[in-house]
Amino acid sequence: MGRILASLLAAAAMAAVPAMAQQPPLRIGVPLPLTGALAGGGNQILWGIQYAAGEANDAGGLLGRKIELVVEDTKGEPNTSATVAAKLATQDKVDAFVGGFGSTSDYALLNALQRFEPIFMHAGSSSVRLEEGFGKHDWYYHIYIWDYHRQKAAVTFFKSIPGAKTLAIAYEDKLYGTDGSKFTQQYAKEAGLEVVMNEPYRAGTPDFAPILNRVKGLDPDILFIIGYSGDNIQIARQADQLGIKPKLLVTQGAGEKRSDFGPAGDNVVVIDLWSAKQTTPGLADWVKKAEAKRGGEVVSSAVQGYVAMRTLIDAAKAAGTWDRGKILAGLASMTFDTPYGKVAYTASEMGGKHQLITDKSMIAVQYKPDGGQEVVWPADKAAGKITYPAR
Amino acid sequence: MSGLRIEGCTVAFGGLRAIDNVTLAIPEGTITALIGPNGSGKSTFVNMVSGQIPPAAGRILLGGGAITGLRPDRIVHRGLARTYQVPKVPKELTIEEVISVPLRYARSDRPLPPGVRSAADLARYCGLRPAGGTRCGQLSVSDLRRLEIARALACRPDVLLLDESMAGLSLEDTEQVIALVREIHAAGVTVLVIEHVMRIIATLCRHAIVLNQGRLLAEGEPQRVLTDPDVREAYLGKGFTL
Amino acid sequence: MNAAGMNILVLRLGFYVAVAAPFVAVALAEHAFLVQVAIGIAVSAILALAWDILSRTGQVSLGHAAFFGMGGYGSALLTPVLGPVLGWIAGLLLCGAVAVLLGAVTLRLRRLYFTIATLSFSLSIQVFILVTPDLTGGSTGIMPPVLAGGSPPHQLLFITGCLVAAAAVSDVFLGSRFRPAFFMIRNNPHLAAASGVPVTRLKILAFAVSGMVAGLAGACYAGLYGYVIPDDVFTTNWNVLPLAVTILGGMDTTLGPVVGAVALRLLEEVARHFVGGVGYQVVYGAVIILFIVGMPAGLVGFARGLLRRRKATERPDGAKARLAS
Amino acid sequence: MTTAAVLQAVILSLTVAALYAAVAAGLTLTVGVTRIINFAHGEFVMLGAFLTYGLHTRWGVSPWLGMAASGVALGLLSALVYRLFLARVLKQDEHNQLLATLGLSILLLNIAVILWSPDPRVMQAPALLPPLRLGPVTVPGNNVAVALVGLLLFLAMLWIKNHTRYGTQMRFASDDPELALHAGINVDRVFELSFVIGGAAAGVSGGLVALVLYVQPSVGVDLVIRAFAIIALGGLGNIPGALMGAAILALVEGLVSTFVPQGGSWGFGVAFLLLLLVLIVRPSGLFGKQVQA
Amino acid sequence: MNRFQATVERAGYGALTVIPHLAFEVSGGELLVLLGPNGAGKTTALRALAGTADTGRRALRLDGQDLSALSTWQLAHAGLAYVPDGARCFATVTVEENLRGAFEALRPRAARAERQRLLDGVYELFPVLKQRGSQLAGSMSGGQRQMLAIARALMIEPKVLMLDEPSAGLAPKLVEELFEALGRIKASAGCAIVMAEQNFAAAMGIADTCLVLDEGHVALSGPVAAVRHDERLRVAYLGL
Repeated sequence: MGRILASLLAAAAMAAVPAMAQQPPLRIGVPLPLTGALAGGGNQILWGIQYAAGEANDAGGLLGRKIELVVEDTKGEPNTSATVAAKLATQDKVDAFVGGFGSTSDYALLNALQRFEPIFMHAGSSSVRLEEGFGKHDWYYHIYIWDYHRQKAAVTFFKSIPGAKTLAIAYEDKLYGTDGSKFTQQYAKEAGLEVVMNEPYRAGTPDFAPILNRVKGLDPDILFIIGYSGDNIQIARQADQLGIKPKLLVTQGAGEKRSDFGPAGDNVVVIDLWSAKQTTPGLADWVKKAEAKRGGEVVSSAVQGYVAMRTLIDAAKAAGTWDRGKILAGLASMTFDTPYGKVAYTASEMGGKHQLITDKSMIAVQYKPDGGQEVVWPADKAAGKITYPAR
Repeated sequence: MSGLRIEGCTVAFGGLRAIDNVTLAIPEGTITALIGPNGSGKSTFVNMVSGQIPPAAGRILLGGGAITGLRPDRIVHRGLARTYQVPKVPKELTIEEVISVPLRYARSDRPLPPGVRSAADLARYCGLRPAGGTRCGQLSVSDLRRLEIARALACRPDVLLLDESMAGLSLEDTEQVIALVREIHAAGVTVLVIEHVMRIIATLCRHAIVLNQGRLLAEGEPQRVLTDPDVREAYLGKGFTL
Repeated sequence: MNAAGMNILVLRLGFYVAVAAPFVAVALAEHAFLVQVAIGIAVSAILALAWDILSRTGQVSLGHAAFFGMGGYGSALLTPVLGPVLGWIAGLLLCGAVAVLLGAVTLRLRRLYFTIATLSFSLSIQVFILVTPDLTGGSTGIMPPVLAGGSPPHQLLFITGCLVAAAAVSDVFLGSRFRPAFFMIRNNPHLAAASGVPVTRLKILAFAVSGMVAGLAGACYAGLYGYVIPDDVFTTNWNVLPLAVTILGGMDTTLGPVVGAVALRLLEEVARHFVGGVGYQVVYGAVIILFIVGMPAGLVGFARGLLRRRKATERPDGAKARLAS
Repeated sequence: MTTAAVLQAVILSLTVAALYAAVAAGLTLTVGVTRIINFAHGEFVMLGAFLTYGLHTRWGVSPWLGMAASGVALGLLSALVYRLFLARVLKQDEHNQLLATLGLSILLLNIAVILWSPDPRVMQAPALLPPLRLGPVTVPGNNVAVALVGLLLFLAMLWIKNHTRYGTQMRFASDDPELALHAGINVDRVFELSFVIGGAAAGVSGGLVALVLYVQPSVGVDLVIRAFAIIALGGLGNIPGALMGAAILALVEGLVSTFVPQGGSWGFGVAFLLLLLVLIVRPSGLFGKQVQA
Repeated sequence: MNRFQATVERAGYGALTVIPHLAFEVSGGELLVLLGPNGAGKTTALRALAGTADTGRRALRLDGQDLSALSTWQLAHAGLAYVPDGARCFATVTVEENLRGAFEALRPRAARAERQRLLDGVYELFPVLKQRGSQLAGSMSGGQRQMLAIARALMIEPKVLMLDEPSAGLAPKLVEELFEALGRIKASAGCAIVMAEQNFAAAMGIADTCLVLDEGHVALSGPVAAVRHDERLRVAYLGL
């Protein structure tokens, strides 16, 4: 039975090919850091974009045309990004851009693209300098949150925990962590949380004992880590091994998986844009399919890429033809059904005109001792209650 | 002005005294030979005088002024130049370029040898053919020796130390270098020749200094020094007579 | 000036025109992609020239990112205070001053120790930026004034001018005043000192000039896109790049670093085009290894060797000279 | 700060020192004999980490065994690398050697990215040893294992160099290569051997990285730079010196990070500033033979 | 036994030919001394034989076996020990390790007793080395290092021992001791010895045959007794 179905599907796909072949493919430029320090996130986003494009192509293409991704490595480096931007815009003459990750390289990328005014679906990067620089353009759509959204959400979540009054922050000492720490402190102050520690660490350091040692003495209600996935895992693991368990360890999702943490992850909370476990209608089906395709867990950053591509596809479908003006109008006005739920591009605080995910979409996931995970905040997306204190 | 004077100088490597309390004088306007068996401290002596290894004790006077402890390039400026026995010159440079270095950097008001104006002239003066931009990597050992002499002359020295400039050269080459040294001397340069080949010393020098085990063993006319029993013993071993 | 000097001057100017011409052509054609590639090449070439000037005195640095970054940060931070011209000059002087200091304290270091010391310097100076947010913007970076109003072709023209300037500086140090003395210092410092060369002073001079030229490259780079974080300029990439560019192009020449920068970037773009994805970096690494084994003297050295060999077969006396060596 | 806090910081830093030392162990032997700074050593460590991780995750092979297997595998890879191209590069200038190993490093790192993606992953292995209680401080079991294996690696390098006939030949070959030839030693083979042993040690230390750190293609980059600092601090080729160097580096980084405000950022830079200062005062490292001026 | 025949053609450095042609033969229990002032080409001749001169062709036969194609390190395995000039030994290694390592390099699997026998032999010859066994070779005096250099060569039980200026830089008393030891080696070890030497008297005392080099050419050769009083020796040597 299954085999018959498969061959039918294959035949359908074959039939679809000539239809698509009649028209030139839609070329989508995908500039992402695939090598270098940002390669981890870049490759996750790429998968999401590829998955969305694949979905559309399997279903007969977009507007009867096959979607062709022109993937270029920016290395997360400004000059390479600008070069890639120029190549995609002038050589490949792509119809739209989906991608971008890494704040300064994306700044250079957008800087170089400005005069072409392409449709740009920005999947990564949260530096407000990008919002200030390019958010005002009507061709610029930003999916991922801006720094302040994430930190505002984090603080709102902290406030929701009964009894949590003191906060210790450890952040990686480069752009991401430093900006994150700055905004967190600001919002924490407004919310009346006491910040008892605010310490940087070097990304990739093998040793977090110094920070954990300080935490041990301070015994804060929350230890909040703003850093990359490897360091998040390493801190949780070292805290577990050294027996320095804070009342609650909170990290910001950076692409890590529950399974990476092992038992050290028990009761760790991850603030993220998205979780496969959030109670969004229809999500379970999507996750099942995506995970089958991925051959493993689908992480939040992959969804960024997926949604960036998907909203473009939906807007183009609604427009019915590949018309820049119509598509941009659709993007600005439509509500999209995404793994995040029903969302729309709206204006954001520091000048951005089209922002998809804000602090309101964000969630907190708690890793359960049984190896699973559960959304614990906000209440409308939560499947369970937070375990606090965690020790 | 009184040539080169060494007063009570000592150079030690670890426990070994390569130069051991040596006092001697090289009078102005002479060609003096410095001889001694292998390991007697001749090369250390040259390195000491030229400032490469400053003495642990003692004084070195050049033309009446102390040069002890000065940097090697300063000593060159004061008017003392030396050659190296096995010169390691940059093989990518041409003969002219090598000679041009001291011409430019060794500040001296002494004149160059008569008729010499440029690096190329100086090369020819020392028996080299600088034409065609020959690189040092292509030179034979005898030409490298001449180049060393030319380079040292380009420092426009008052006192020139020649460290085994003739060792390993053919008879003909040796004769030419001897003639060159004579010419340099005639132009008013005080020369100290470190040499093994006694025949050369006997024909070239009026004065010889013998080092052995880092100490001054004998001093005087070459003929007399070479027949000195102590010198013979140092060279040939005990109880041996020729 | 005599006739020979005149000839040399004309030759040099011709050389600079030849170097600048392709860059200018790309800028005038306003080919967006090639303009960006050319900008990247020119910046690499300037940095590589800086590295080569220092290496001519035998000092193999693995820390030029420090000067690259300082040039970028210095010019960016000083321009608002002093204006563009003075700001850049002051930024470069800062690089020179720091280079003099580093040169002075690393004089005694030999070979690998020197290399590791320069690497250490670049790693600690990066941290200096991170921990002085009030002075330098810290890890959140700076927004330097953009060069040439942000027009890439104009930026390219300006950077080409800087490249010609760097090439001219490199040529000064390949001229009769410095080249023989530098090579002598590298090959045999004792011989140099015995020729009256102030070895210490020249080594530090080379360091200062090298630091300033590297700073120039950094200033150009920082002025391109308007936003720079320490990670963009103070990273190992900029420590390694000048070494790779210069060795592949050919050391001890002005042409070598320029050729090397072109070759390396083209290699990368070609590999990117044909291999794509992540695999092109593998090709890139493999080609570097093959180059080192096959052309240890770099492209320019290899070409010279070919020319010389041909000359030698044409002239019997030349052949003899080779045989003798 | 209390004595207990200082003690805790010191002890924990020393366990980190053991990891650094393990990574530096092979490098210091290779550098001591061949004078080649092998940038790809970091990638050898990374490959060892992936191998240990893969063996454990896929087939449940004990990390102890995984480490040993990594050692053997990386030793073989080193032999291949040496014969294919390093032997030729040895005869070239030092900057060419630097670039050659850098090229190898780029190559291996990106092959790993292709094979395994750039994501970090963690080996979920039960602690190899029980935790060690030292007064108020508890050292996690895996850190004890790292300290133990790290120390063993060092002792092994020291033993190989000082108490085996190959070690004697290595010392002969690095002391005076020409005289070593006259003594009947195949110097080229000895260089290869030292490179292979260095590679094997890198493989084993990669297993340790998998044990206490995450496994990622870029994991070797920072580690190898620290390893350079360590061997320079101790004096190139001086094995006990490198052990001291590792301790000093880890202690400076650890103590600055623990007790100086914002120290997490300072630590790394201060450690390298210290190295620079040490080299200025002692141009051949703390324990290296000082060269004649 | 241990009949060693050697020929060197056009040996030198770079473009310079130091030794145009040189041939000699020497048998076990015999000592051949290459005499001549510095620069005469003694060192070059020996280096060419050992395979470490820049240029030159060599032909070596030991008991009829052709060793010409062997590389430097293989020569040692064939029984040719070479002691270069300058009392070179492995300076950063202890005296005993210098000796032990030299033995093990050639006979890695030999019994410990065998090594001990040889060690005892060289210690008997140079008792000072036994006292200094655990000292770093580089920290010893020139004379002691020279003894060590020779002892190191003896540890391979050479069939042919080539020495380059063993007396250079040594005090007369030490030279006397050293040569006395060489005499004993010659008598007891049964190896053929080729020695370049500047020190006449001492060398003549133990040498059997003698070859006088003057600027690369053989000025004089023959049994010591015959050469000893030859006027040409004086010319070659002192130029007088």
